[in-house]
Amino acid sequence: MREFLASIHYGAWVLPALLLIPLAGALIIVLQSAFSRDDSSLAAAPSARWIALITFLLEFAVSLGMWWAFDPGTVAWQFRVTHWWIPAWGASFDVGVDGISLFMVLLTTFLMPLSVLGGWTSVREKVRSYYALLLILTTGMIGVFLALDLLFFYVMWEVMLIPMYFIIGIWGGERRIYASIKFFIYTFLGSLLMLVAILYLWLHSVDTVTLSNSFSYDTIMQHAAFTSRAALWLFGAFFLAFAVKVPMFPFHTWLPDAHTEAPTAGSVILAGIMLKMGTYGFLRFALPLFPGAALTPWVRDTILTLAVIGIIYGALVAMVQPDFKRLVAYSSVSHLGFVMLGIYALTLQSVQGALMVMINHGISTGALFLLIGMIYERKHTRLIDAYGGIARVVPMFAVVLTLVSLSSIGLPGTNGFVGEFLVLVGSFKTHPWFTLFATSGVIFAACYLLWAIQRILFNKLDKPENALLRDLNARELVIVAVVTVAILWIGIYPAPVLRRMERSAQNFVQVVTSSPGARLASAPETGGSR
Amino acid sequence: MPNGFVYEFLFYLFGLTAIVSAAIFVTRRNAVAAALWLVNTMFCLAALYIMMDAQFVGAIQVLVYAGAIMVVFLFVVMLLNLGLPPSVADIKSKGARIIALVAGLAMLAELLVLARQKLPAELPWLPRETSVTTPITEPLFRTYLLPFEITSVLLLVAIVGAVVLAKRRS
Amino acid sequence: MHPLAGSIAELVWLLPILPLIGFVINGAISLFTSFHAGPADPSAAHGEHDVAHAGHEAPDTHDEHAAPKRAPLHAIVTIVGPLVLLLAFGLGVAIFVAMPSHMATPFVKTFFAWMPVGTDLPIHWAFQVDQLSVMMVLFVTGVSALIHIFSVGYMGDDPGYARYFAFLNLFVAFMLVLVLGASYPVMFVGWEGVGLVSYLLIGFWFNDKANADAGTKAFIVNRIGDFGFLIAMFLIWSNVGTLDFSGVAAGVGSLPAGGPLLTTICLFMLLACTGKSAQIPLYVWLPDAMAGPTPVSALIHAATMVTAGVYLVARSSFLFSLSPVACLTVAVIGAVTALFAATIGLKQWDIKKLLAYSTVSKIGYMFIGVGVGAYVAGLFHVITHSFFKALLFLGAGSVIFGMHAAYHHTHSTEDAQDMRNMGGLRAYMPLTFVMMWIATLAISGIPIFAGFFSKDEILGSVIARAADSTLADVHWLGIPGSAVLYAVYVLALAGAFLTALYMTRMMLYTFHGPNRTGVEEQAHLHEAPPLLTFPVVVLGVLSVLGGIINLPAFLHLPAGWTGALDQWLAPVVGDATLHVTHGVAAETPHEVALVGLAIVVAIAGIVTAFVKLKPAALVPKRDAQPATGFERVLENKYYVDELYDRTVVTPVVAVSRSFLWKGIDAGLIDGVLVNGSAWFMRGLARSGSWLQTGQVGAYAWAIVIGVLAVLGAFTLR
Amino acid sequence: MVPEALFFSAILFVIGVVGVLTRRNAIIIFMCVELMLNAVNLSFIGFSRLYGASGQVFVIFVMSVAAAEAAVGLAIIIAIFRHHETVDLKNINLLKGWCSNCPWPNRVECIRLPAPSPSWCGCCRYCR
Repeated sequence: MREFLASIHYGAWVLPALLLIPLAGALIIVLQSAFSRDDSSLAAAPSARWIALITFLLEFAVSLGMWWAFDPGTVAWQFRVTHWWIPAWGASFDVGVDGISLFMVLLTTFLMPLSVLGGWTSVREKVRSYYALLLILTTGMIGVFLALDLLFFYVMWEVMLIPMYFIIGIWGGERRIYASIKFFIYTFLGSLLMLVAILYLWLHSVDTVTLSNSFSYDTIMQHAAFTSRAALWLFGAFFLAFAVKVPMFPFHTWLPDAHTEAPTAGSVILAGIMLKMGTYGFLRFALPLFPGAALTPWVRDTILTLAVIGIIYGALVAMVQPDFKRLVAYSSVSHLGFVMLGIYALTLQSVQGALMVMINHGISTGALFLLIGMIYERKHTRLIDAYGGIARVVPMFAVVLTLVSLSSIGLPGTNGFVGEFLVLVGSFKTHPWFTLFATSGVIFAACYLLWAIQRILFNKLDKPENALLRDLNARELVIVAVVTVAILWIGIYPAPVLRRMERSAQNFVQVVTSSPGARLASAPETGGSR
Repeated sequence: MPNGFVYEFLFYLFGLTAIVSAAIFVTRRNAVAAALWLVNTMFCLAALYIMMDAQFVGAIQVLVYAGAIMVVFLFVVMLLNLGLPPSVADIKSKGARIIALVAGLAMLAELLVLARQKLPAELPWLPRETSVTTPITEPLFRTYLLPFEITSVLLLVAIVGAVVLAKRRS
Repeated sequence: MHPLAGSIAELVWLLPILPLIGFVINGAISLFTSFHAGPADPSAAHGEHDVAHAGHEAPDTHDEHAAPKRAPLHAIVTIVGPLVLLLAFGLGVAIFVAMPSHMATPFVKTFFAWMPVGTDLPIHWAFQVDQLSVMMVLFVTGVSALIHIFSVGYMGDDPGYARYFAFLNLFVAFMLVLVLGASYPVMFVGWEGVGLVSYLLIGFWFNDKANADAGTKAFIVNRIGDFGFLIAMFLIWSNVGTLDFSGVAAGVGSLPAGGPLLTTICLFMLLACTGKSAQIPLYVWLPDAMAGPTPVSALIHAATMVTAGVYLVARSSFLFSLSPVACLTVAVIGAVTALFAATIGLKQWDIKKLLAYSTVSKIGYMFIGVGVGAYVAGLFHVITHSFFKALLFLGAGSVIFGMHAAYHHTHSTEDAQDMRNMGGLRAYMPLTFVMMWIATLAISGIPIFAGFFSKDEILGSVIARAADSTLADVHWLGIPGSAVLYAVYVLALAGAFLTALYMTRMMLYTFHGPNRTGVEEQAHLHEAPPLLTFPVVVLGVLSVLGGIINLPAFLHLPAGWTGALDQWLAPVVGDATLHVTHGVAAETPHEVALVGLAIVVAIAGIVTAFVKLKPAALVPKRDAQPATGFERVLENKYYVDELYDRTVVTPVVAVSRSFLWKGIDAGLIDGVLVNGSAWFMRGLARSGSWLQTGQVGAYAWAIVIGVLAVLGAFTLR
Repeated sequence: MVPEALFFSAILFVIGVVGVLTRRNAIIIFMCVELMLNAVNLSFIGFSRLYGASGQVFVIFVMSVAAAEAAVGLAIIIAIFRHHETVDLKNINLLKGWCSNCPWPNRVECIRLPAPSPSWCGCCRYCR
């Protein structure tokens, strides 16, 4: 397989291709709508759905090649492509992949076809623009994960934001306007501060070759010079932008609204991929660029406390939610609290655990949202109390919902456990007390999900209309099969995934812990020898 | 012509009449009377201009300002038959007037405080044989040529605007 | 080259895989049948029928429609279920036979890397074959096979038949993973797996809220135990550096013996055990677990799963033996639970609840055994207990099966599990009656039966260690170790007396005295079908002969017979046991007297029951008056459930709903910060618009004020 | 004689300001503005005595601007007069930003219609 990929110079064109395929798909849909006069309701434009699905499957196939072509041995950027974008400013189209971003991209391309297949019949009107927006959104997301140029990263960050705003705003639930505006302003506020920080960095980093300021990640890592006070402010700016996205405890209130009001595909993407932007940001930008600021005791302790509060608070509030989607949304707050704990514990196990939780959360919460979408299409209500005792009526749905919930709780043998165990084992070495409280989150996770499942699947079948629910049809069975395989495979044999991310995680820990002081004295940075 | 006594006397005469007529203009309830008092102020000012060696501007003042603009004003007043004073006085309540006076006096005080600077000596008078317009030509057509052109455009726009606004909707 | 390297032991991975295959086949069949039954599933329409058997044992719906579904699929499930177990048992026996008698080092078979992170945390899927794990494998697969056969008869016409066998097979698979795991994480997979399956099986008839609640409660309480297990694992890894049993056994020497660290590790592990084996703080789920089918209670909540805690302590004997304080805690918890559960058992009317509390009490004994360092005694009691407790449950199952059939024929809605509706069944179920008496004598500790040997060995070891051991030297919460151990002995004896009492009470009320089921029902009361009685008989035999596994020394039998289990388990737990008793084999001072005392206590329990209780005076449940005073407290199990509910569950839910969600989330963050700032901006804009009055005069004034300000600034400059 | 000229200019300017602030008739206000402009011209001429003829050039520009302004201003006043039949600025508040609950199509307000209720918010027909 590797020879075949090398023969077609896979490394040279794969990343730009990953960015362009969705755009091409979107273009086709838009052009197609330009020629046909009729309105774009579902009946009139079935092709839009199929174009989107085929594009996403093609995208997944192309990205799957990276799984084999990726060389786990080195730390350097792989499949790197660099072209001048705005030479005057020193901004370039610079994309590359390493152990951390590889799986984020694979997760994105894995979840997109599932979310389109999942939301197959949920969107009825303005179908063409819906699928075009989804495609553009994918480019934005993959762009964020691949960007090695800060300006390109920021542009992709905004490109990702706008389609999601429309997806929630137009095709959402009842309070969609409120939710989408809140989502947009929350994220936009954070990212503006980040832009200021990026510009500050740009000013203070001179490219040795072109002797001008440059946005490139490596130059900034090596040559950016700023005082420790400035580093603190810069870290604060980056922290705010990413904390909103993670979402960490005080900045999380946009998440339940955005999730409950988003259509099925929207909430799958929101939970599965967009929440990882925040943690990816910490892993790529916030910590490596300002290790000194990040590791000042009071900063580290506040972040860790926020993470642990997030875990317990998310779980407790999830327990009492009447709406199942809000419950899963709050559970995401809890899961990503684990990721932040893992990142900040800075041991190899905890960082790899954090990456695993990011992947597993994407799969299991994405699957949960798909399942909620399926039951929502049948009964058009997300309230837990509207259901009861439907396990006998829809047995296949019941089995899968139980399995996915168990993976979300972190039952050993499923993928949830691998991530959580590594995070907790790793962070126990450096922060035992924080981990002690975080582990209690494992109990609350069992409480809220099992209680919800019991109220939905088991108990008395007292509502007669529930007895007429149809079980999963063929399309849904395909999704469910794919998700189950993913859950069990990563649960039982995660070694290849862990092996690929090990070198990058090791390098991340080494960069952040080894040189908090050096970054400030504007001496060339030793660690980041990408 | 040195600043003889006659010159100063006339200067003060015209100045004071201008101020008095302006004061009366402000207090007239009848629009036409007010307009005429304003014309009188403008004539006194024209006189002052001439006495300050700005003969061309004085002529323009009389010609354009008093002659053209005030005539238009009177014309509009006549058109809207505002001649007879309106039933309800259009002067604001006593309280408002007092506040306005206070604000005016405050402004006057500030202006006078600002005016206490030392002014340079006056320029020599123009020699008799030079024509009245020569001093203006150099600045008008060389340094300030662009503003001069722009004012022509401005006037064109004003004309068009006035016609469009005032035209009766068909 | 390990002696077992080339042998049958290589196939050890097949042990859990076989039941797993059973699970997959049965699961597929169950999904296939219910998937094609379509939404209008006939049994769903019988909603109202369920109400009749509120919450209690009811092989769901004996509706007539079940008969036609006895298609070939039903037969496949009947064959696959028990067959897979018998194969596993056969493989276990083969491995047992292949094992050399004195295998010093365990045979660790590593398959593939599970979570290889860096060099310092290599977690692999690895199974460990040594004397302890083989012993557990044999008794788990053996008892499970018997119970599977029993279930074929018992659950025969339940619509969820395939699903039931799928879960039962899955349980055995996870139990084998737990027992065979070579490192703590792999064991943890089995540990939580059995928790999951017990959740699925307790809530098997999930259409009834009580059953579903019991299932969820069991899982969450187990999960609290698992929290302890996780923390113990983290402590071990961060201090010892590895999580494999052999690695930890070697590395534990570096830690300060008896130090605070070791004690904390062992206490967290104890928390895990109390969760899984239903000891004092976390036992509340076991009585509610009786909501599941009886064979499930027999298998999971009597014989196998609940002994996982004892297995964990035995497997980590190298840790526990080094921290005497933790060992004493284990012993004390075991003793207190034994007595506490026995007292509750006195006044229970539901036959399954009574057996549940008897299980909690008996596991207390096992904890005393492993707590005081007599690991072999504890494990011996595990085996014998699984025999007679499984027998008791299956016997009770046959009784309930008969009662239910009777009530079903007369369509009465009486409670098939309440002893007050039974009585005098001796005449109708002679075989079950004899077998139950064997089990009762065994559990009470009457000589020739299995219970006597294992319980006596535990009591003897308590006294031996009270006299001279590392436990006696150390102080537990200020009380000297020996005093604590003597107190444990007294509690154990009291527990033994009460056990004899309530078991005989059960026998009297169920089998002796007049029959209270009802005249027309008596016609339908008859012995359970052969499928049910066969396992009961086998277990009966085992309950009688179980003792020979580890005959005590004072019987002066020929060399080969005494202490077979001691020699068998010596390589695994031998040195830990010796460490606790200062390196010298413990012998109990004046042992024969103590044994005599134990026998006297047991017989006294039975005699008092016969004397005090008058089964004739009993009245059926429907017209029984509510109990009063202390009796009511016992019947309501000291109101522990209500206490937990009021102190933990309700406050947490109330706080998180009113304070965390409404208060902080909706109120503080959303209300004040997010919407608050939006409202503030609106207010600002509205007040700004007030200035735009539209009057030209106002604007003039604004300009004048501006000019005044500017000129003022100039004048002041 | 320039200081006196500046003094006269200041007084005339202040009279113009007071006139603007006290009168309500649009045309009178307009004339006061013209008076203020003349005051400024006077000070320009005064300074032209000191700094050269460019002051006079500015006077010319001021005059042209004043002319343009007068033309447009009077046109506006006529347009208002035609619609409202009054030039009293008290009633004309077209510049006002409408209060938020006025539906857009009804915003054009005509004061000739009697006020619907004493608590009329004055900005449009359809308030409280």
